[in-house]
Amino acid sequence: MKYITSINGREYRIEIVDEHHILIDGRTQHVDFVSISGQPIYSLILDGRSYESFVYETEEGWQVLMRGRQYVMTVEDEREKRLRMAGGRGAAESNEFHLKAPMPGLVVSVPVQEGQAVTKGQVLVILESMKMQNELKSPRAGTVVRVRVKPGDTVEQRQTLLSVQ
Amino acid sequence: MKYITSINGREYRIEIVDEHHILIDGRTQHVDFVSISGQPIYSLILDGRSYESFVYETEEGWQVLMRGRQYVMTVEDEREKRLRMAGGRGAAESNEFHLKAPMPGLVVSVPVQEGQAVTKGQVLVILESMKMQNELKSPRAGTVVRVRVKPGDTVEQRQTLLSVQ
Amino acid sequence: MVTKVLIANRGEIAIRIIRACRELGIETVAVYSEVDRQALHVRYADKAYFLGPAPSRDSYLRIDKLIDIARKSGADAIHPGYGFLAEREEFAQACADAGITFIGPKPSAIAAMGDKAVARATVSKAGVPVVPGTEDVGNLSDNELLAIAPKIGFPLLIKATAGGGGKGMREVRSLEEMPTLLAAARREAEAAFGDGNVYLEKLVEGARHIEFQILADAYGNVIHLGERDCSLQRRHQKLVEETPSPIMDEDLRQRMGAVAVKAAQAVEYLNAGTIEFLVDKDKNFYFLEMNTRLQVEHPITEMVTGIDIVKEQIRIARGRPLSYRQEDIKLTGASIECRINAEDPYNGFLPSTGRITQMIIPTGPGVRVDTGVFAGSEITPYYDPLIAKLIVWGETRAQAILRMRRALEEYRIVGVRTNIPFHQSLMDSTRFLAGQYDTRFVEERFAMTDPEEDKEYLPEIAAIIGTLVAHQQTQRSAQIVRRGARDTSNWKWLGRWERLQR
Amino acid sequence: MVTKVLIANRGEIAIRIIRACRELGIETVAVYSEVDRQALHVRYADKAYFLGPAPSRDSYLRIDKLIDIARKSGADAIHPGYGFLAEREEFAQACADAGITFIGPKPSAIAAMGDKAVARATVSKAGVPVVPGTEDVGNLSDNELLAIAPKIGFPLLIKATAGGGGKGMREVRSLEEMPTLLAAARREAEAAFGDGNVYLEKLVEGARHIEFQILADAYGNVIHLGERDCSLQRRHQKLVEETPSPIMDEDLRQRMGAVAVKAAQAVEYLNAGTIEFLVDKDKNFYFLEMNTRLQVEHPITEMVTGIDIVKEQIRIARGRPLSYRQEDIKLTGASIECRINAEDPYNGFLPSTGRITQMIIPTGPGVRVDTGVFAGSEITPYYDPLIAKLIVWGETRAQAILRMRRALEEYRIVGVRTNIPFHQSLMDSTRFLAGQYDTRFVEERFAMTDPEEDKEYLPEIAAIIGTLVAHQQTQRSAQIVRRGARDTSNWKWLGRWERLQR
Repeated sequence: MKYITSINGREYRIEIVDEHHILIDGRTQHVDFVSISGQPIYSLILDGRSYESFVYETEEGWQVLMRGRQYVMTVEDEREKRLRMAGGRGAAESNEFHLKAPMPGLVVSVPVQEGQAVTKGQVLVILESMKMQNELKSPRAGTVVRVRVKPGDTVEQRQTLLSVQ
Repeated sequence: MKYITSINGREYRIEIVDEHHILIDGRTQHVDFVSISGQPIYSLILDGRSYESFVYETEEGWQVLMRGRQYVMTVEDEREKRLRMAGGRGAAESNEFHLKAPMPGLVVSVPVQEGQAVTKGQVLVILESMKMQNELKSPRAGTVVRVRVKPGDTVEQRQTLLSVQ
Repeated sequence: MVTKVLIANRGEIAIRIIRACRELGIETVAVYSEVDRQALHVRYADKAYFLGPAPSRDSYLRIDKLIDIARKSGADAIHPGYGFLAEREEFAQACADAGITFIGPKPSAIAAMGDKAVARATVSKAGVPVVPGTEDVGNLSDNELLAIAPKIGFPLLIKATAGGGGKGMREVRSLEEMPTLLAAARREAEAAFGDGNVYLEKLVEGARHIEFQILADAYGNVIHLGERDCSLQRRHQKLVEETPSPIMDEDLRQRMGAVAVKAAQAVEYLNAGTIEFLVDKDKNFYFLEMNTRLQVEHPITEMVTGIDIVKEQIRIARGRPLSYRQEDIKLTGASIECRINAEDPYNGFLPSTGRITQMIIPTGPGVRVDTGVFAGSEITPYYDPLIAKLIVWGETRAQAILRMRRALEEYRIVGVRTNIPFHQSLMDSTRFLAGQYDTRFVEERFAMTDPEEDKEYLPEIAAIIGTLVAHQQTQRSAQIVRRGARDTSNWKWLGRWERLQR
Repeated sequence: MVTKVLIANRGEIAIRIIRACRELGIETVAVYSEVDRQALHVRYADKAYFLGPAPSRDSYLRIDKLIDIARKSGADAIHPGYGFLAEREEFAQACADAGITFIGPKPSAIAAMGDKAVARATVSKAGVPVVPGTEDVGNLSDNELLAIAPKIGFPLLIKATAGGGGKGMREVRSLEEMPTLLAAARREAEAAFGDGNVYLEKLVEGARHIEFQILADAYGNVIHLGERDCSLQRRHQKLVEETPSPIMDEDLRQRMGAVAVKAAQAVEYLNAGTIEFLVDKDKNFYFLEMNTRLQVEHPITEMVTGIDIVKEQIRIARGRPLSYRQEDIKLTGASIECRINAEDPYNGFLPSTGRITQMIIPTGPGVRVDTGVFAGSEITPYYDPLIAKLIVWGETRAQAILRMRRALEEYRIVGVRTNIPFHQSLMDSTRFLAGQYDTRFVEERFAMTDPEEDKEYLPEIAAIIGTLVAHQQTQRSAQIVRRGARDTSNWKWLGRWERLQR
């Protein structure tokens, strides 16, 4: 199976040859890759070097946390990439962003309103949790739609608070 | 449900009244009893006192390990006890004892042979495991039957090595 | 007599206190809220009593219930830990009224020092230098504060009178933004401490936050155990503490220590306490506040002095004289503490909740971990995000840093995100290595390590790992699809698989 | 130069060495057998190489493969840990031949001290007192040994020439039983060390086993770091070690320390080593043997001296002079180590294998745990049963014991049985508290706590817990039976339930 993996705009072409071999950018490497006790911690021994990392799947892509550094990447196989390229990039970006509560908490304030234009990084909701007031920010510019909460509401983890179009 | 629980010949009559109450030897006590994270560790809060123990089910009965002390007990409900009493104690004791390997290992020697009479505590098999030679002893007096291993054999955990009648 | 101690707290500090009691042969009584039934402090204590629902004000802040449980359980003393009721005069008074020893200072000292404004006035009278601010009164109205603010000058800080730990604190750059910030600070203070009073204080720029640990017995003996540098903060929450402070010299230590002792004496202080100072670039120091309780960061002082501060607290509460004189206190080596919080440094330090499914804590020489969680613990949104304190000791500061690096790298916590990567970045930063930081460093000048300058930046390895995990998931999904062939829609199965992965 | 160290070991000691290297900025290379792929030492090292199948002689004892991996990985030094190849002259020689620094003594010193019989002859010549025995030769035949035995006198010990840790050791009470015991000892020695040679030694009754830690550099400096009392043994396996020894006084320490240094000098010793003595009731002491490697119990010395012995080993191997002179060594407080083994003290100390499903290790002030296992680790029958070392420090011996008690009580290991209950019983025994024990105490005069004399004997509580668990199981089985109603045989379902419980 061949994959194209992108980190910060740099692409790595990685082919899984068999259980113990991969081709990366044309070079063959010996890999020994296991998940530790079935947890999302992975140990990789690559040509004798030992690496361990946490791997999380998120809406933004795969997050690999290794030696204190976090790498965010997309992994696509060739078919997926062709499909995406055919569909065009614009389509994906025009999707709505749904702001979800990262943890249960109390809505302290909602400093935006429906129809308001917001910039990337602008605070959308202030949520109190763990005795702290946490600012939830917009990951991109857009227009606020469907505000579903108001100050004083108690929300569950992953509950959608509002959307940005 | 009413139980008769015996430790070292002493009987405790314990009735489970509901999720939070038991009757022990006629006294009502408030219990809060949980297994920690689904493991065989149990936390008991009994009238405000906090106890924690490991509980194992073995062929000899339940083992409760608490504050470094191990208690071995049988727990029977009233029906089971009546059945056992009707059947008589003798029947249970005449059962064969099957010596099983407590861990994988190498049989170093079998200092008994079939038909030989053995006393309680007599060494039946010497098994090497974890770089140590471990003496497996007879839990009671009887006669050796069906010796299934010989020196040099590699055995799996729980494999039956021989029986005592 | 102190023979049975009720610990009016939870988490790592409750366990810390249970340990001290157990090593002194004293019985312990734990209390717990609905979500803490399986918590370690409940499991490690001799007795345990249910307090109430998860929110603090229904459980760990319920003075009536705590006193009631102390009576019922036969506890003759209460240790408040830090946070919750630790600095509430009425709690200490309620203990006294019930004939229960409060392991801490007298209510009068808590009152004098607990109200930060009164505290500043008190020590100022005793000749201790203070930061300019509304040190005389702590219950001014918004209008009064707005009137005084320009006289103090901007930037200034709004701080909770009853507070600590940065809760109810706001920085004000101009009069215009002050009303909004005042309201926010009062609201947060009210929620955290049940007291919305605030005061103002001049913001000393480029300052270091340096505190002195104090021990005082009932016989008028007061000693200090040296300093802790707590300048590494984010949103006024301490993140890393170290001792000795990189800016300290023996002369400054003696002078600040003497002032700290004087401040404690000004309120006839009893038991363990901490005098916090701001130190400016010219090593002028100002009294900031006194914490009339055990500090989160007390272990680093224990590491360099060999003194068990919690045991010493209990001895003092028993009416014994201090085990040490000032000249017995020798500081050996260096110690650092990293506060491990359930928050994601790669996502704006947002708190992270969930169940810890696996945990490997670093151990070995010179490493101490104070924690209240284990694999199976649920991190809830009800309490603060501190899940562990990682403390190291080294013969020198450099060795302590190297040891901290290896300990951070060894730490594995699965199930919630933690700020361990932040600490790893910090331990690698040249400013930290050089000891050159102030209280604004983390927020204003620190960034997670820049990949370009980082020998540990390994994107190709990360790409391989991410690809292998994605590949494994695809393979497994395909298997499930094959197994579920009778289902007409493969996508449903994929959806289910993804849910299983959560 | 030592810039990359291959650790020719596994388990807690491999991790201990990785930690020292990491704190010195040195790269590490781990090796692993088939069953150790997920072991912590593999995960914590910078590099990791597969050795071979699980049995030691196919993996951790393969000198050829180790040297090969050192070359391939670019390692310029090898640390052997303890056990396995740590005291094999040919391994040190193979390293030297390959131009790799062996972190330990020279092959000649290993040869001189590693052959216990030669060692005794060597130090005896230097004026060090030895226990009577066949100290001159270690490769005598059975007939020769049977002829010499009566001259030494019974009881005596058969000991493995290449050995240590009680392997290949047998106690002989009469000439009649000696041939059988000789055969057993040789067989065990052959299996453990690949060398069936044995020697004889008079059994000193009522003896204490006291050893001195030695450090020696390449410039002729030799110092000792005080003693460790290792008398608490079972089947010649150390279980608990402490320092200072309860029988030690400063005069005896100086005399024994001087003799220990002399013994090390007799073989031009380099690096860390340990001189073991037997001390009889009148405080006469006899050289027993020298361990030419790091000891399992080295941490207790680190706790009271503040010296990191493994780092010191690496410095010495780098050709640096010792960081300390004898007069710098100060012993502060007391330290105890309990070896946590996967064996069941309630079932004849039989080893226990299986997967660890949960683990909570004790932490907090004065507690150190050196371990190589975590929740998820498989304890296999291939290696020794030591899964962790629990080490505590206290200002006094009494405080160390109290701390050890609380740490043992906190420790939770689920999935395998451990000897923690044994240690708990021992820490409660009056003989241990009084410091009155000898090398036979555990086997001959110690019993797990007698319930009748035990304030912690709580059979009623145990009965309640056992009953509640049995009740829960019955309830759940009944539910499964109901759910499985379509099945004609309920018993099948019960059987399945029980299997699920395993």
